[in-house]
Amino acid sequence: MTTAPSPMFDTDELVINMGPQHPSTHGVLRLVLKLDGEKVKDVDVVMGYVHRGIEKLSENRDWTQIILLTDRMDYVAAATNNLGYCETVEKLMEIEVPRRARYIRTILAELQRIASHCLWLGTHAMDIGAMTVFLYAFRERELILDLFEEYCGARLTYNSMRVGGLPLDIPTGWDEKVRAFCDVMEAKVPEYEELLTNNRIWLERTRGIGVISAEDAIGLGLCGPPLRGSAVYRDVRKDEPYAAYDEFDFEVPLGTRGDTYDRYLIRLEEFRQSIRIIRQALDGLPEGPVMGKVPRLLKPKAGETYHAIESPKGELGYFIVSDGRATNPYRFRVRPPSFCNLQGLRPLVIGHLVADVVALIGTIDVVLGEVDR
Amino acid sequence: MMEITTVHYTVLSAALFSIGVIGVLVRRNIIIIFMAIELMLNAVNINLVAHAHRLENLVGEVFVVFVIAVAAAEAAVGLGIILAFFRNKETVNIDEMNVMRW
Amino acid sequence: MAETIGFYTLSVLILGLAVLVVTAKNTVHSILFLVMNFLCVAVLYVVLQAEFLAVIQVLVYAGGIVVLYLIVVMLVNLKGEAEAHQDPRRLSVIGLALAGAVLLELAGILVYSSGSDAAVPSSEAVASPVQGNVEELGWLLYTDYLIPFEVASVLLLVAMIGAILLARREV
Amino acid sequence: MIDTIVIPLLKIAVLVNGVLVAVTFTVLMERKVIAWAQSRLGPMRVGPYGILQAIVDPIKLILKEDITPAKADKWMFTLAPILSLVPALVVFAVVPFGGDELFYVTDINVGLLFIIAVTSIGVYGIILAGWASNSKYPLLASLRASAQLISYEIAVTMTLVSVILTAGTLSMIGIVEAQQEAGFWFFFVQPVAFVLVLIGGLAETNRAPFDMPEAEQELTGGFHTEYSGMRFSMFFLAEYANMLVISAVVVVLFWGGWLRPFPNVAALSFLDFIPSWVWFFGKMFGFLYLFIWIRATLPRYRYDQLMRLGWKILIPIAIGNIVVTAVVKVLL
Amino acid sequence: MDLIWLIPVLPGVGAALNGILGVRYFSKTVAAGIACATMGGSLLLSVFAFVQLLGAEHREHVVSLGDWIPPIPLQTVNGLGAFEVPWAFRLDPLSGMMILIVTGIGFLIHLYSSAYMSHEPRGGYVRFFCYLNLFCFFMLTLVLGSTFLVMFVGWEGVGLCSYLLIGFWYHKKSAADAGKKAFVVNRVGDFGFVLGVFLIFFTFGTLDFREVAEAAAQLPVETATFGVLSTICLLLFIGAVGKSAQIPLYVWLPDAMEGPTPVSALIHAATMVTAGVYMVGRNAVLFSQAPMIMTTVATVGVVTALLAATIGLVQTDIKKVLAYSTVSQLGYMFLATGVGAFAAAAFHLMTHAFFKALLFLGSGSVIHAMNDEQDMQKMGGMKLYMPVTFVTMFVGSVAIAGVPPFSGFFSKDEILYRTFLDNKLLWGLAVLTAGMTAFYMFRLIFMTFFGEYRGPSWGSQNGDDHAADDGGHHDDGHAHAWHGPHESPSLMTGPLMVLAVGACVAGFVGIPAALGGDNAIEHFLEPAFVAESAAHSEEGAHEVAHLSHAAEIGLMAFSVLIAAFGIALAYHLYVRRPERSKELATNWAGAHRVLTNKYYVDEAYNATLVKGTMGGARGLWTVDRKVVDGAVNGTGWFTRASAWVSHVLDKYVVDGLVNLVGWVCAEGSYIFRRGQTGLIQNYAVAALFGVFTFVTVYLVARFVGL
Repeated sequence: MTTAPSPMFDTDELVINMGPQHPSTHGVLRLVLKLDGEKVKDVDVVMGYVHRGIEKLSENRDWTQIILLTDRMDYVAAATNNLGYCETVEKLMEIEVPRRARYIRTILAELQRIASHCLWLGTHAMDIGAMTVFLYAFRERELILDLFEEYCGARLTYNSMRVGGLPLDIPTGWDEKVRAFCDVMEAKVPEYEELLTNNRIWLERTRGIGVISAEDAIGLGLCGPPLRGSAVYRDVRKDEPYAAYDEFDFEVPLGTRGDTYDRYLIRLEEFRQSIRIIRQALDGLPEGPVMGKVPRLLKPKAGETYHAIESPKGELGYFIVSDGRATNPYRFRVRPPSFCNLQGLRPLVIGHLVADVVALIGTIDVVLGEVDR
Repeated sequence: MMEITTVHYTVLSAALFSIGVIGVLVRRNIIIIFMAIELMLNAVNINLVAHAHRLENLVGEVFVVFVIAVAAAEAAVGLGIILAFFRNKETVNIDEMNVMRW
Repeated sequence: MAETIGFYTLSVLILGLAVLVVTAKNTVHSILFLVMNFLCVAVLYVVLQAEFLAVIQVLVYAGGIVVLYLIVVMLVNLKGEAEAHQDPRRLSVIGLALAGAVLLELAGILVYSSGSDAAVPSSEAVASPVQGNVEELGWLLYTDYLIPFEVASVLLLVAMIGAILLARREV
Repeated sequence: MIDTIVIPLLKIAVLVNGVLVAVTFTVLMERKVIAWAQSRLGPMRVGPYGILQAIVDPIKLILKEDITPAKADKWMFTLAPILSLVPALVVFAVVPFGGDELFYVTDINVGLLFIIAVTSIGVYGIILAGWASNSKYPLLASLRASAQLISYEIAVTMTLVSVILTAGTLSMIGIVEAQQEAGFWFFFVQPVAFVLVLIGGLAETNRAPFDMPEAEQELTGGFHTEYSGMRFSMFFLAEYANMLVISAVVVVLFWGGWLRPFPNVAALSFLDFIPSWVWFFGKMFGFLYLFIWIRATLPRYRYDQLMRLGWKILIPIAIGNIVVTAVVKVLL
Repeated sequence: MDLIWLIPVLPGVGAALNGILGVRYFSKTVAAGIACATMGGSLLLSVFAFVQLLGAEHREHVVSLGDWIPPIPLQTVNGLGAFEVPWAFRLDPLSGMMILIVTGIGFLIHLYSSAYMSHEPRGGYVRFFCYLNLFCFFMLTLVLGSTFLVMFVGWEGVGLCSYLLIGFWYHKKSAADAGKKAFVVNRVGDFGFVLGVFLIFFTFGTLDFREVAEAAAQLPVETATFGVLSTICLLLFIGAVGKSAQIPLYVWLPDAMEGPTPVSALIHAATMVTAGVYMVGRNAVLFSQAPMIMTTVATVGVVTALLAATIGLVQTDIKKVLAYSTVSQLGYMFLATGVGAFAAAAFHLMTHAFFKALLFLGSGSVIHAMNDEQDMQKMGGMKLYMPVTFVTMFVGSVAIAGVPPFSGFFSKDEILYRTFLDNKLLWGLAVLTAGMTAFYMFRLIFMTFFGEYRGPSWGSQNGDDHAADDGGHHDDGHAHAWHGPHESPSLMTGPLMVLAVGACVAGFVGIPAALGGDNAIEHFLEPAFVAESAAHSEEGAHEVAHLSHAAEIGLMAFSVLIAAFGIALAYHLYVRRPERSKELATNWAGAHRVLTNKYYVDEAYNATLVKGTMGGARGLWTVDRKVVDGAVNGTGWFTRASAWVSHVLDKYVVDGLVNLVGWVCAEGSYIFRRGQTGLIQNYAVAALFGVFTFVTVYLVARFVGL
């Protein structure tokens, strides 16, 4: 017994570093797991590996430049970030956005939601070992990226909105392509479900895993699908409608048990609801300008405002203070849904097995770019 | 050298047995002591098989089956005890196992 | 001739590996030597026309029991030297000497009596209605030695339960 | 001399090389099949339809730098992949690929036991790899893997007992001949055993959905995390060789080995023009395809669920199957 | 009839289902359903079997299921015998009657229990039915068993179930203790029984009842000598005494009333306690060959009957009264067997099963209604609240008191008649007991059902309407909110009514010749009590001396008179002058003074009967407590005294020696302690040294050529 590689079994507790380089921590999340055998006794969630200081940086950029920075937060749902920021500034400056612009914004946000959920579904299934779903989901996400490319020229960081409206109107025939995509997507969702929803192994891996009660979910400040999974009705699109959501008819799916399976079902249902919203928006797309009346130089008067939207991950809020003198914000603060949902990871993980940890990281759907900013 | 007879096997068995005995008596790592015991059991098995071969009677081999069963039982219980002991004393040194309770 | 060479090769391997098992500093190495030793013994069994036992030797000893040792060694991962502490009252030298003496004496007896080896009459052949090593062994086990066989199975069951009980963490 | 030494040696040489080549192509097949399942193309660049990928991959692996971690136990670190690969190859010695003597190396009277015994040696490679790497994840993974292997070995062995009871012999050739005599493949009398062996085989080869020991998402690659180059490729070879072994064993035990369907039905004798080894490899190919298909389809079990499946479901069913088989055998 | 083995097995299956699966998974309804269904099934089977038996030519049927114990050679008095026990069941008139009783009453009690126990938590409820079914399984095995050993299985099994059921509320210390007491006291009897079985095998080389009987019939009657038959019978009788709660082993039965009431009814009144009587009847041939033991049986029986009856007079706990009454009635049965009237004993056993089960269930109903109150002093006037229970219990009491034409009259009278023929003294005691029986039973009825309500008040005491309403939905747990006494649900009253009918009519199967009947049951049962050879050869020779019918009727009239007297007395004391009896009951310690000073009008009664019996009862009770306990205490004292002596011896002589040895060891161990290192390997070296020595010796011997 000369070599003693690790004090693995010397104590009942084994400390394992999961990440920051780990295939299933979705980026650079680091978990310090304290294990009892295979069971997680405690976990330290360490983050900040991709902190770029976006909030501080924004206080030294002018109002339009910041849009570009918001792209870099939730990089799988950049358009949603743009939307949230632009609407906040519009609220601060009391700018009226043309109806057509609001409709297109809604379409973009919902496409973005589908794309984000596709990525989530793929990686989540991959974490649990179902590798085929990953490629299927990415196949559909690719179509969305193509749509975005056609709209704004970029595939990931779109920089697709402006304060007061949109920089561009939609290209000719784009709406038909979106419609076609909706049909494709509607056909593909059952395909995912076929692979997973009733799969015994999938059920065993997700049912009853990471159960969180409604009280706890609220107490932890969870938002988005993790919150709705625990049967709490909260959706900014319904509660405080923005863009054009008040004009559309859609439902907010709710879970019952608050486990990983419920959260999975909710996101799958959100695919369908998003398609429904997009179709309604395309049907009722009004004519008109896409840019409102906006001064050349954006310079809001002194004041502060908070505005939240429902990003694919949950409630994405911006808090902006303007001192009314400079052409940049005095204070810029983001409430990123991933960050808040990450609070829930520790209570979710404790008591589960190591193998469940990856499933649970997946189920709360974090994007580290947003967490660390 | 010459024809191989049962005596050769028996001598081999005796030698293997003695090595096992030495292992049991000299080593202080209880796991190695257990392995030395396995060696001794194997020495016995060789003996049994050799004589079964000589006498053309399979009863010797039957007993080898039983010896293997006993060895398996011994290993399971013995290693269980070692684990339980290790959990309490953090050692596998037989010289530190000199009290009946602690 | 081939048998002679084979036997001596195997003997040297078996004894040499056994010595290595007993002398190896690292427990894991020791276990590996033990496995190889057992494989050699299995070959010896094949030479002695006990194919079933050879396979069982590999399956149970090498594939089962020694794996258990290996796993336990990994579970019992020591920080320090396993044999650091030595009790001054140990009699290992006397033990070594005695073991050597016994070996010599046994060898003496065997060599002394080897002349009479041929004189031992072959015992009556077992009257089993089946042919072949495995079949005959099975016949014996399930007829004449049925009760010992069952007892052995009970022993294994008890050992299994005991091992689970012992190795379990606090109840 | 020629019969006893040269021909067997030649056979062994052909067999070992054949297996190794087959493994590389199995890897290619897996990549292609999974790619098709996932609506991709898979490797396409090297050779027509990427066929030469099977040759390029091993070359790449051999040429890669072979790293030994500084604090690893060098001897063990080197020995582990060898210990893993050798049993996987040895097993093929008793697999009859065809009806003729040409197609198997040897036929021993304890053939099936031999396979079980030798495969059980393969555990050492995995445990030692984890231990010698001197790293946490590999060690954890190797303990998992060995526990899994041993558990499922019990289940598979118990299941095989019922097949042995049906066939009345331990010899691989004998089992196929028993099926010929019976006139039907044993799959039709032992469907439960077939399913059990298939599941157990999946688990013993650490394939999806039982691939926790090498679950990338959880343990960053399992027991061979620290390996690279040639030594890594040996683990790789061992895994796929084991896959071949399981397919071959399943074919021999349940699907009549080299026999055509319904070997006793004279009406089907026109099928005999297909050589026996084609039947064998065809069936084996079918099972390889099944393994790959399963991998493409199913998520992964959790470790405790896997152990529960092994101990609480498979083993009891296997025991029940033995009892039923024995009763039926006695009654008939 | 070949399916009679199913009769015991069905409840066994029910018990297994409820015990293995039910405790975890079954709901109350399912558990009770299974238990009742299995019992119902075996009841049906029993009825079929019995009907077939009635129609059969040869009224005996043996079904063997196979070997239990394969033949083992064992020493007997006639050299080696084959000790072989098959799983064999025998259906003959006696066991046929018994299975009807057990399954019939068992089934009713199962039904009753499903309502009575409804307040139990689910687990306990299922457990109860599991035990109850298990009991029936064992009881039926006991009854149907065709050899002593199979019977012994049932015998021990019912003991076990009795223990389990008495201690059913095991969290209550008194219940757990009572269970233990019953179990331990029974073991004393079982010891005798098992010794008897050993001796039977040693003597006859077989354990089959029929073969034993045949063999025993060949032996001479041991009139003057105390031979092996007498020994066997004595040992068997000890077993019967334990199981059937006779002197001196009756003490457990009153305590057994700690168990749930249906249990008391089924086990401690109707079936298990009669097993002793059944066993003696089963071995009638043996006992007939040992007259000395017969006398003993009769004496023990009548003394028990009297003693228990006297004790019963003064009890206030409703179940205790019934318990002592049971002991008393069992005494009757033994009296009957003792005087050779085995059929009469069996007859009484049957009628007793009906009316005593009825009484117990009725009392259970009352207790249930009174929110688990068992003290009769706190009842009264219940007939208003629970008419069905009152009527049925009244029928039961009339039956037990021996009022014609209820069942108890016929069976009891048959016993009295046969006793009168045999021994006048025993008859006198028996008649006295009969009177007391009538008294205390009606005391119970009057105290419980007549007079003023004396119990605690309940929530909204607004009259009978409310109480009557309450009966319908008492299922919602009246333990929490008790709304006063009420009638029990139909599941409980149903069995009561059925049993009441039984108590009325069961006697008609044995109407004696004197009253124009033909005593059908006696002729039916007779084959079971004689050896087969005897039955054929001595047909008709088995006649006993007869009295004229007129004299017989006179005897009957006398006993009825006695009973009537008892009833009248009870009526007087507890209905017409309830305040007196109350005083009497409350001033229990000074009963004598109270009686002489206050009851001027009833002076004559008091001075002669009441005081005498009360005093006698008290005296006997005191004897029980002072003499018996005194003996025990004396033994204790003696033990202490001798312990002191031995203590002194111990301290100075023995300890001295021990200390000396210890001192020597301690001093000497300085030398040996060195070797005791705790190092295992050093010990192994020692072992190796032993091997070395042996091998050396062998080697030297070889070389020297020894």
